[in-house]
Amino acid sequence: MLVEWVAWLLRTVAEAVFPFLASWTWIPWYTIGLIHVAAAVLGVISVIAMFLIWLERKVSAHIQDRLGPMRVGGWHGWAQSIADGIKLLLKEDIIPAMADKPVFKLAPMIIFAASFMSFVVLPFSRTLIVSDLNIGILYVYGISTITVIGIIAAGWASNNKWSLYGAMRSAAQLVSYEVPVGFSLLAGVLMAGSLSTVEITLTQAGGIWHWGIWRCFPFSFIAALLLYVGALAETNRTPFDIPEAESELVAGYHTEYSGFRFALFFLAEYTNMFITSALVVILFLGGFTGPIPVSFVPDFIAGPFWFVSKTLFLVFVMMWIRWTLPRLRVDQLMSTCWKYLIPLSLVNLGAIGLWVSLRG
Amino acid sequence: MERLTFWQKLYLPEILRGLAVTTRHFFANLLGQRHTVTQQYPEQPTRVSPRYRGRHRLMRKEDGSPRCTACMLCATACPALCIHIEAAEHEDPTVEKYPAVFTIDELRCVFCGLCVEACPCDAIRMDTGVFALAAYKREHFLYPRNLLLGDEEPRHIAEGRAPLD
Amino acid sequence: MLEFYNVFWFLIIGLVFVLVNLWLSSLLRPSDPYDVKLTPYECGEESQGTGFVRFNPRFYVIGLIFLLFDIETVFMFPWAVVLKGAGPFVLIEMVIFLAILVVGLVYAWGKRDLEWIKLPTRW
Amino acid sequence: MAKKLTIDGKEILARDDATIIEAAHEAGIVIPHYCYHPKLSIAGNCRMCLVEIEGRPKLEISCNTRVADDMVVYTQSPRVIEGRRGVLEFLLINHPLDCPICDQAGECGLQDYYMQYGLYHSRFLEAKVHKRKVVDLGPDIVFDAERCILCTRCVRFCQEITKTNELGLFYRGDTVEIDTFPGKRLDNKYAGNTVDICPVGALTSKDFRFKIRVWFLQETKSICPGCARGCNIFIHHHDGRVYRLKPRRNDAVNDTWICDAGRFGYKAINEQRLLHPMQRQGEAWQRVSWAQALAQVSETLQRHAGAVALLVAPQGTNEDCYLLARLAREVLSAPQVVLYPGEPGDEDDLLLRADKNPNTRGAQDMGLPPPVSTAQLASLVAAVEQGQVRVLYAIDVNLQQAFGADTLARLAGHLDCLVFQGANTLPGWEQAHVALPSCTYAERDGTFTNFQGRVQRLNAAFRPRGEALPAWQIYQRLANALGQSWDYPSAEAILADIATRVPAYAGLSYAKIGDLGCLVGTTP
Repeated sequence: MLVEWVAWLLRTVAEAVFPFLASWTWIPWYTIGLIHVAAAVLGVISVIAMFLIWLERKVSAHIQDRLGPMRVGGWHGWAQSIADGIKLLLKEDIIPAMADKPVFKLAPMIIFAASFMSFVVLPFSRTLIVSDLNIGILYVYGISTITVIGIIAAGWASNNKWSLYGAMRSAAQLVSYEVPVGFSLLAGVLMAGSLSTVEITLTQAGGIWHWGIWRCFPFSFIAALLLYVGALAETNRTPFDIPEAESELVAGYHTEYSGFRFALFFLAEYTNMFITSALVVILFLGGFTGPIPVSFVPDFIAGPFWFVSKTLFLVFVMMWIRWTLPRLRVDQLMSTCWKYLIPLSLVNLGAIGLWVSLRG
Repeated sequence: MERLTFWQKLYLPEILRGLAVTTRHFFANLLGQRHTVTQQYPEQPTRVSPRYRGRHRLMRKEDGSPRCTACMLCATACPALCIHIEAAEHEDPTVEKYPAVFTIDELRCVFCGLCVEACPCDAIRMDTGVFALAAYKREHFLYPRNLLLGDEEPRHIAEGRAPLD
Repeated sequence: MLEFYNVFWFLIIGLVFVLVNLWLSSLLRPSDPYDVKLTPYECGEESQGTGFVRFNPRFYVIGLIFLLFDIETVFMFPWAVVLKGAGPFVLIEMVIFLAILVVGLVYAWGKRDLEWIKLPTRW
Repeated sequence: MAKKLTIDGKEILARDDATIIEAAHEAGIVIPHYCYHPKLSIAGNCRMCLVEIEGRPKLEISCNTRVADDMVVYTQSPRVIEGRRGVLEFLLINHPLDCPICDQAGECGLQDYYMQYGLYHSRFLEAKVHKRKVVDLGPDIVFDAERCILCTRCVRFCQEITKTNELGLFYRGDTVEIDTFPGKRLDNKYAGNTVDICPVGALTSKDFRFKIRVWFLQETKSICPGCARGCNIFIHHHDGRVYRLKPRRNDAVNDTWICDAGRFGYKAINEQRLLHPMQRQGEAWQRVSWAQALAQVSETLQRHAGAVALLVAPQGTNEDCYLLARLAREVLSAPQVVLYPGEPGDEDDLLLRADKNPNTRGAQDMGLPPPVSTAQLASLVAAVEQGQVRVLYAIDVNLQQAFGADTLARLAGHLDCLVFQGANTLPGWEQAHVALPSCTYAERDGTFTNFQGRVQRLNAAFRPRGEALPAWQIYQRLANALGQSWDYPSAEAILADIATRVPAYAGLSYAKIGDLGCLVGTTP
């Protein structure tokens, strides 16, 4: 029995891998191209993250009747994030004496790599995508959960009370909100009937009235809202920023991190904001498609434009919410998820399922 | 306690109202800086109110000698124990004693102003409006008598030298 | 498979990016560790006791319930892709599947395991 | 016979010849006063101690009214308070308002009673009478005539206690002043007490003036180590530094006085202290740890067993002496122990004793030999020179005074090791090879036995300066370094041991000794 099963497994793997290896001749060229793509994506991520950090500071400042950074780089301190990045690069790297050093060093890498890998499936246009995985949504859902491991590792390895508390809270929060996020993603998948991000987007092509958010109104709208709320929690942002509640936990799981390792956490946080917002855009807001069916510019310009602007708008709303709402208490956070969001998302999923199966 | 209605429990209207408030501020400040209170400090000097408690100074009598009689009431009132006075006999028997040493540790000071309240001679004031004390070493924050009297400017402290006494 | 080959390279390049930057920064940054600097940060106070403190056992309960839901969600992804046009029977199947899950949730709720502070069970 | 009277509704039994103020104070009822002093004659000139006596039309001064049977006295009635207020207003008419620069502020009778009974707005419109300020009355006394309320306590003190009669009242009316008689200065050996008894800031001590405000001072009960009298004192200290000594009332020992020599003895606590164990290497002293120093001393003592002499001044407490005696008897093999009290000093019939050591009697009670004179030290010198003594352990001894500088240098050359132990760098200490710092009487608990046989307590006022240790701890560590396992946790534990071992001290404990001491019999 066992032997048969192992044999089957080996055969399956071999069947999948051999044709791939058989055509190894193209691999070097392809890989070199791929490295260029990856480097470009890294550049995009860095620019996006630095821009978002600057944006957050300006948004928060203006909401709070301040000005925010004004000096570095001249116009409204546009170079502040670059300066901060250079500063963090030059900062001493302090690892607490009692820290679990390998884990401590690994944690920011895990978190950054996870957020970086999610970019593989973000469709900036019909063709401008690294890989249109046929399980794109599931892939993002899975990869983004790896962040939890990084956070727990960071909190555990720091040998600091605040870090550990922050990590535990963060883990509890991330896994809890994973559930409504998952159901809401399912709702989107149900409506589109595919897991590929490009295909999902294409089902919404043809103008704003085709977007997923209207498809099973109001259930699709509720699903979008739940996904967005879950996204806030998944990125540890106010009002769900209990894991790094500075008034009680200093800085939560990254209390002990300094220098470039700290920068990685920061980079990952803002990258994740972009990715989660992008997910909402892909599933419910038409992705790279424009609000009107007629296109005056080629797709490789209009696609990224619409995709990035929609996503940035959602990121802006995240910031807007952060500087409006106070932080939830940890028990409120948990009961909001388990007692309201999860039942609601379940019912909502059922309704969309009914809708889809009845009306096709 | 008043029980919340369903709408109140949902919090959504309140959240939206909160978002409206922040939006109003955001755009008002973005477009016209209408509410912004930021001062660009070194270029735009900060105005301190007349009652602002800044760095201390010691007052003088009409003849130029310190008003302080070394009664140590300021040192007694000081909750941070930052005032150190050593009294000495004055040549003039009608004056009796004077502060031979009067040092304030501006790092320990909590700027509560109790020394000013305690002083029976109006010898110590905190009306200099100086709030940006800076020095390169902790010991340079020990402001001696001549500095508090204004005989000497704290300029050399900024230059990283010890205050002369 | 090609797509996953890309993913693999993204993982490698992500890690390489981090390592290269850390190496770069190690060339530039100062390093002056001493005992006090390396103590756990507790707001400037001297750190007390160990860093491995007790935490709320609720975290485990949350973790357990999450596991159930997460596995169910994974089961539902293929279902979601094919539901369109598969007819109401497929839907009913999943509803039954979900109902079992919901019973579990209701049970945990009733046991007050969703409360942050554990209260006596209702029954 | 005792008189039975009522003060403020409280039934009181008083001595036959007691005054009302005495009876009241005995009963714990405080009557404000300036000129009254329990150890001086009654002057009755400040009028502050007014009380109301039932059946008498006027308020009477309680300091000069004898008690009578069935007398009913009120000390807090509205009339009395009104009367005190009036008296205070009179006293303050010409009093300057210089509390901020007055050293008495904080312990001033005028300030205290003004806050209790005065609190009026001044009705005095005329110019105040100005008198002399900062008058130099004597080597330590400064007088301010304006602040004086003419209670004449100081005058009476010089007449009745020291009988030196330096002070008197001069001029009359509102210009009357206290001054020394022509050609005299207030320089008797007890002059400092006039500052203590002055209820206002008229007499101040040059030594204490302006050093610190009195409200910063903490007070610790102690015993003056200046002579065999063992005057009871308060140590006034702040932040580990002693600022002055004040006499503490003990009618059996010192009434309410101390001599000036004792009063200024506190300087030894602040100055010229030996703070760390030290070793001499050639001419240079090197700071070492206690462990190193004691290792060296114990090693030397062991190496020269049988050729050890202990030269002890009776400055240590009973506890120290007891452990030292045990050390000599049980640990070291038959050392020569010499108790050397130094040269005798002044003596009079008031307080001063010729023996300038606080504990000569206690040291003998604890098992140390009878004291020897300077001349008798010759045999010790001879023993050193003949090589019978190779190690000399000098404790609290002024070596220069004991041997003379030349002999001391010669002795140090003969000796294998000269150990000096003391709180201060006494003259001649630099000839030693090892120096062990012990703490002063202000830094430790313990007991002294004065010449009368009264055991009195010291209390630690603050932590020992530097690395100094109480002498008994040094002996204990030394004994343990030599193989014993002594384990006295505190001086109190040693006294408990003494109480069981020394017959005369049987049953003594710190609680029993209390603040005023306890007489013990003489050990035969």
